[in-house]
Amino acid sequence: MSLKEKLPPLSQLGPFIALAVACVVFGVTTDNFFTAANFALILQQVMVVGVIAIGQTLIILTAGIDLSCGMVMALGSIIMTKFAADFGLPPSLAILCGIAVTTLFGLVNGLLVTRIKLPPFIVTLGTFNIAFAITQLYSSAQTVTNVPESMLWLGNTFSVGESQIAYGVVLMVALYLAAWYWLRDTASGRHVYAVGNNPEATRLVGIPTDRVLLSVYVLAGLFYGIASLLTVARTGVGDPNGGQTENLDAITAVVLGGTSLFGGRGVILGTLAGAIVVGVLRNGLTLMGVSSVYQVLITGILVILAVAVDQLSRKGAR
Amino acid sequence: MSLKEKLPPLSQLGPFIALAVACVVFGVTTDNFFTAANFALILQQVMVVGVIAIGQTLIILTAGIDLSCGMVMALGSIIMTKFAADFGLPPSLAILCGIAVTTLFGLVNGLLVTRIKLPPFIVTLGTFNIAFAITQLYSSAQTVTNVPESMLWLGNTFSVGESQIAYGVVLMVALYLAAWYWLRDTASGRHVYAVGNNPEATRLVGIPTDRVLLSVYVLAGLFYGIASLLTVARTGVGDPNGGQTENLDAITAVVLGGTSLFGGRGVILGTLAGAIVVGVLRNGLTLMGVSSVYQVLITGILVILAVAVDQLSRKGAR
Amino acid sequence: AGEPVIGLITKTETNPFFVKMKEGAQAEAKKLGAKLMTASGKKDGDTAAQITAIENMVTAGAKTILITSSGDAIIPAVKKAQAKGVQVIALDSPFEGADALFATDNYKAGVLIGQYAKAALGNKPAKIAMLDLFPGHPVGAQRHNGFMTGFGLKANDAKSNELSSTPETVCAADTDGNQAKGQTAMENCLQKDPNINVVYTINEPAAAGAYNALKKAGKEKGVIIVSVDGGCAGVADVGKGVIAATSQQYPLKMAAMGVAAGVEYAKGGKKASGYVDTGVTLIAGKAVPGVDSKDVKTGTDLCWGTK
Amino acid sequence: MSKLVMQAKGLVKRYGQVTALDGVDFELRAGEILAVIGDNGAGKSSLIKALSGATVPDGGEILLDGKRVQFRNPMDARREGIECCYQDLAVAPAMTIAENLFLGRELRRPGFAGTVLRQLDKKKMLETAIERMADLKVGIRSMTQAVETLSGGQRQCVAVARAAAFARHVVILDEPTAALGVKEGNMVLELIRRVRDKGLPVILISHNMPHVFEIADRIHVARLGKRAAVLNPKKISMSDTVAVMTGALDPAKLPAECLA
Amino acid sequence: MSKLVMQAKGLVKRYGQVTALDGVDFELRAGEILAVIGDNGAGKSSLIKALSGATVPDGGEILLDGKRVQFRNPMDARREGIECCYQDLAVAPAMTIAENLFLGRELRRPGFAGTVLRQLDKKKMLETAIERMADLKVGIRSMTQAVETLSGGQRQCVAVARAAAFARHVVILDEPTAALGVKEGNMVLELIRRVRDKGLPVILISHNMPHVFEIADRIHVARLGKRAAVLNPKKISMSDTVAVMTGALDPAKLPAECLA
Ligand SMILES: Nc1ncnc2c1ncn2[C@@H]1O[C@H](COP(=O)(O)OP(=O)(O)OP(=O)(O)O)[C@@H](O)[C@H]1O
Ligand SMILES: Nc1ncnc2c1ncn2[C@@H]1O[C@H](COP(=O)(O)OP(=O)(O)OP(=O)(O)O)[C@@H](O)[C@H]1O
Ligand SMILES: [Mg+2]
Ligand SMILES: [Mg+2]
Repeated sequence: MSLKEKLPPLSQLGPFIALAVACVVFGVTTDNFFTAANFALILQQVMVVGVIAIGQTLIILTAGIDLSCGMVMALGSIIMTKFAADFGLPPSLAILCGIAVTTLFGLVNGLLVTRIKLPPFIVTLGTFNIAFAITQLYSSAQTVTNVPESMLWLGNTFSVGESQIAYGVVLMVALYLAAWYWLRDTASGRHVYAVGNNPEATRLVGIPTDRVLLSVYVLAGLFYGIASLLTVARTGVGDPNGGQTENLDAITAVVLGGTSLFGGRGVILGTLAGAIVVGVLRNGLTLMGVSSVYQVLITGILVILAVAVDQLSRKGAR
Repeated sequence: MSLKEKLPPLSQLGPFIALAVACVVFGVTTDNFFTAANFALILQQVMVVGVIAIGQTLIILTAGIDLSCGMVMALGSIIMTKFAADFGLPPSLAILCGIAVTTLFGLVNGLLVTRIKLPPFIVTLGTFNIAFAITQLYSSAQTVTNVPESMLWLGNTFSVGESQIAYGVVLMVALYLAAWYWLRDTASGRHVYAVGNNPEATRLVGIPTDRVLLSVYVLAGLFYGIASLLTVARTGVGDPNGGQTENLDAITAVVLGGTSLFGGRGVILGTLAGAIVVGVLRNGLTLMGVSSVYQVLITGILVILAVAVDQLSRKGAR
Repeated sequence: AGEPVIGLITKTETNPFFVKMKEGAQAEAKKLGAKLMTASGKKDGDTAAQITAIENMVTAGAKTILITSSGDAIIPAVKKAQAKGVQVIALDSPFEGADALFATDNYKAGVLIGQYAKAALGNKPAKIAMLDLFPGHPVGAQRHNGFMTGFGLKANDAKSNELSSTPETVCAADTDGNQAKGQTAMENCLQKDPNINVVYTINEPAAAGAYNALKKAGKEKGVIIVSVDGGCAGVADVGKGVIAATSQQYPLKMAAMGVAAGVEYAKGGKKASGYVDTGVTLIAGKAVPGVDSKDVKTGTDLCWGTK
Repeated sequence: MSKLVMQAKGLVKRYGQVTALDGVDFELRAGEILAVIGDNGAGKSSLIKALSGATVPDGGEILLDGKRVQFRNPMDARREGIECCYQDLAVAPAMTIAENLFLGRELRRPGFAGTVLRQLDKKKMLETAIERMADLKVGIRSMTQAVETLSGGQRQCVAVARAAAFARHVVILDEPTAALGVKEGNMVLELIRRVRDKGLPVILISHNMPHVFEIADRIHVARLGKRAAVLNPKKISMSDTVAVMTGALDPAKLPAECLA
Repeated sequence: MSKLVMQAKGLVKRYGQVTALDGVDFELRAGEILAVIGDNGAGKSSLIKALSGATVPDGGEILLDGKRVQFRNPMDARREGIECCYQDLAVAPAMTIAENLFLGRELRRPGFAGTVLRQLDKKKMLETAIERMADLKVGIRSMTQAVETLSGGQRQCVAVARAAAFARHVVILDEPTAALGVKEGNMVLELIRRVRDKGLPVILISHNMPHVFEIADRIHVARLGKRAAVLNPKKISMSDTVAVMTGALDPAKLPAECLA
């Protein structure tokens, strides 16, 4: 196998090209962008959406979509903080409870999709609303403070040179690598691609497609639970208003990362690049002192450009 | 052709079943739901989203998606009201300018999708941001008042029995019927289905798929422009805060109406039913005096139930 | 390069309240020779975006950050910024640990319009429609519960984020603070009970929508609409009789004070502190006995807090 | 007469108003190659879909080694060692040839990497894939290319090779040579013979009469959702067979020795 | 010798590292049936895709009636009256048989409804569809059923019927009989003859040697992305043809009369 064959096909390099271009532009136009400390910061800023986007990628690979991800994450963070702060549960147990609830939501999504064959869009729109309402009702719409210090550990940082790396960022990267390994190197991971690529063929070959789908939704719920913990660690509180925009952010990261919304095609590391692209844009534009409305405008243009560069470079390569 | 063959297949009755079930429930539990006046009101409330959802249906039939629809509509309403109120343009001309801008946005979406082959999700996410920023900048985030009376004509009502029907509702229904005719009975309409169902086959057969796609996006922009006019007529002002949630609302109406997000399958009248289902839920729940958090909860459950009823009834029929 | 950098973070981009706040800050910054950076969340409650903005502004060298908090989730980020010597001032919405708070009392704003509505209604039995923001929003809850307290109904205190209800509040619906949705909400409430005679609205666009609905139903006479904000458009609506009374607040003032404090800190190293109430004034078209109010002329002069 | 491996009695399958299977009977004996022929739409694919669990019949019963079985999905059939190559090629176009060959039957690496980390043995699968495709003499450059980049015939070879490689009980092939060239078609016939010689019975659906007569032990003629006859290719002519298939000849009028 | 309708010189088509067409020449004469044969992956489909505008070749030129043409897409070819039935059946599965038959060539109602309202003449299209499919003797119950509910062979008939019905210049059929039964296959051959008798030349790709020898006027042998030879089926045996195709026989060693 030649070196050329070992490299990922160009289609998977797209998000990385966009990332590099953005970095160069911001590096030239601002003073503080190209510092290790700033990159460490950006990673911290994307870690919550980054972990949610792992779950979202899995679901999109099966040709589904999950609108509930952010709200489920918010519910999980309320559960774990309230259980710890109000009922005095030991943090580890409280965390487990929170993750259990998000996983349960994943299970419910998965059962509705596989058993009753409902479209994932509608199912997760429904559970989005349900998770939101439960979050509001259970928290009385109050932010949960008094979160025990030990639950915040993932938000702490350690020094590498002059930059501060959060433990949560390390966890995020580890999760990406694990998901990558799973999708690439195990049978069950390959079946996720197969189900998304041609569900009927996958079924005829004798793979239990429903079980694959269900496990993907459950696993996504698990990732949302870990994101709950990360958001608690990052903010220090349980925030009942969180999670409202994370679904669009996560889907954007997935699509920017080159995964097809029609399922079966994509690489999960692209999602990480996609999430970072969004973080870099926001950070760089703020550093440039662009005012907030113009930030929205420029983000709109840059998102389109990022994918266009990718597409055009691929065309050129043909 | 027997009667049975003439009836639409059961798969297209789903949204109507859901609608009927919701009506019965609300009719039994509240006093004022089952009145002609209340239905006329609900229709008025859904007319803006209803017209947006026509454009959205066209795009989803081609296996695309449009996140920008609501913001483009808001931009159109700001343009037409400001041109009329501030520059004193004659209303008809101002309206044309507004519609021209929304159609232009449709054209841009379409060109990016067909020429550079960008995924519609990303393109319209970008134009969503761009339209939002332009709306805020151009209106200075101020509501435009002093809208000439003649621009509000579509919001006026005429009496049928004791219920007040808005002219805008009549327009919406007319647009649905026109779109239905187009999709069902003309060659170019059938090509929309073909492109969504199997784009490669459609291309090989010698249909200019790119032109079909482009025309769908442009047409959708035109519908958003009409929705702009309707929202101005309904509220009496140009509201820069409008349009932020209409994308999800419109997509929900389309999917509830039985159109597949994978393209090529669906009936546009289902979308109308889907839009009305959402309006009926909101109206009925308020009439029942359900408080807002519980409204969110119940809406979540009912949306899932509506599609589940549909699915299960179809299974039973097999 | 020598000019002090001040950051302003608002809840959203769209609410005229925040847009005015930004304008006020911009004007003051220009006057005092400071550089202003701005950012905002995508939605009300989008604390994640606010935290990110705090961090990015600190990296960009801001020495003072003014923020209308979307929730207490921002506190750790604020603490980290403060640890780096950044002054953080809360505008409009209080949170723990801010160096100073320049704000208005939303609960009190609610109480004022509640008292006004009660007095204006007189002895008639109240049938109230509550047009709220959306579930779980602190400002929404404070105004809502304040209104009910002022009206003499039993309601939660200023700390609660839950919306109270009593038999008098015959209908409640969310508006997102948006005119079209305010209109839809009011239409549905009128279906529920056509005899509604008091309408509480979360802000003036929602009030304008409610008025539209009433007018279409031919019921605009004899229904008392009260609201909060006191924006120029809102005060004009009071003048037209669309809104009976509104509690006026002063975002421009908050912003200007914040920027001034930022410049002061940059020059002298003295941080601002404490709570400065920028005040609430009840603006009413018709004064009613027993309730202090200012007329529309005063309200127009003061709208959004122009000095 | 050798024992019955698979048997179906009175299978019925309806799609809306269309009755695809109208009470069809079916018998497969140990170690034989049974050809299934019939006009387009005669219900051949529907029959083998029912036998392989791809669809659940509306009526009738299926017996495997004399025991009644009910396949609710293809997995059930696979568990019994039945492998099927479907007419509309059940392949995942975006995945590679090797991956498609081993889809659902992946090999894991030996030792820790395989049992604990559950890592796939991609190298071994690649080698095996190359071997299997070489058996069919298909000139495919790289086993790591996506199936969607293959020519029609190459794609069919992938599906055929998969079914033949993993069966432990029965192999079912639905028009395996339809898209194949002369050479590749002969290779598939060769492969079928090898499978039979291993002792596995093969069900072969084909429209290619020369192929059928070259290889089949018995011929099941499907007609209008029923079984019209079972013929003995050694005793009947090709033209008579076609006549039975198209309904021009009543099988009852055939001499008994022609039936099997 | 009748005039050349279609001609290609040195066509090249590469897919990544695979060279599907390696400088192939091609000639189609007026009123003839030209068979194209070759191993799987020999580049037959790639050739006709280039001729019908479905792909744009990387090199070489195409001449139509002696004039150089450049097809950038299938529409360009269609405008010249070239119709093609592709191997991977270009049908829209969710649409009905009648709709698929007329896709891109819909009939409008006469008068106001058709010219102003642009209304389709569904009734006429349905009737024509029934007629065309009856020509092929395919037993399909209802023309308003979705193509995805058809059997493999029935689906192929839809695609073949479409190409034959609308061509005005050249008909190209890529393995039209692959999935067809004996009877239906013969009907398609019959259809091809009728098309030729109308004066249209037909390009027929097939792996079915008896069919090729029954109907073809000349045989183009594709091999490894090139044209190995053009043979005269009246003068050469089937086994020699197969030998040329697989490379066992060097066409240079054939007597000149065998070449065409
Ligand atoms: N999913 C389906 N929905 C509706 N009808 C179907 C479906 N599948 C098959 N049919 C119908 O059942 C009948 C038998 O189809 P089947 O595929 O079994 O035929 P076949 O003998 O395999 O034909 P071929 O030789 O063309 O492959 C056909 O008339 C077909 O239209
Ligand atoms: N889109 C594509 N991408 C990459 N390679 C391709 C593509 N299409 C065809 N090829 C390759 O080009 C070669 C020729 O393919 P082609 O489809 O023309 O063969 P063919 O002669 O039609 O074969 P068959 O008889 O099997 O249909 C094959 O090796 C195939 O793998
Ligand atoms: Mg078949
Ligand atoms: Mg081919």
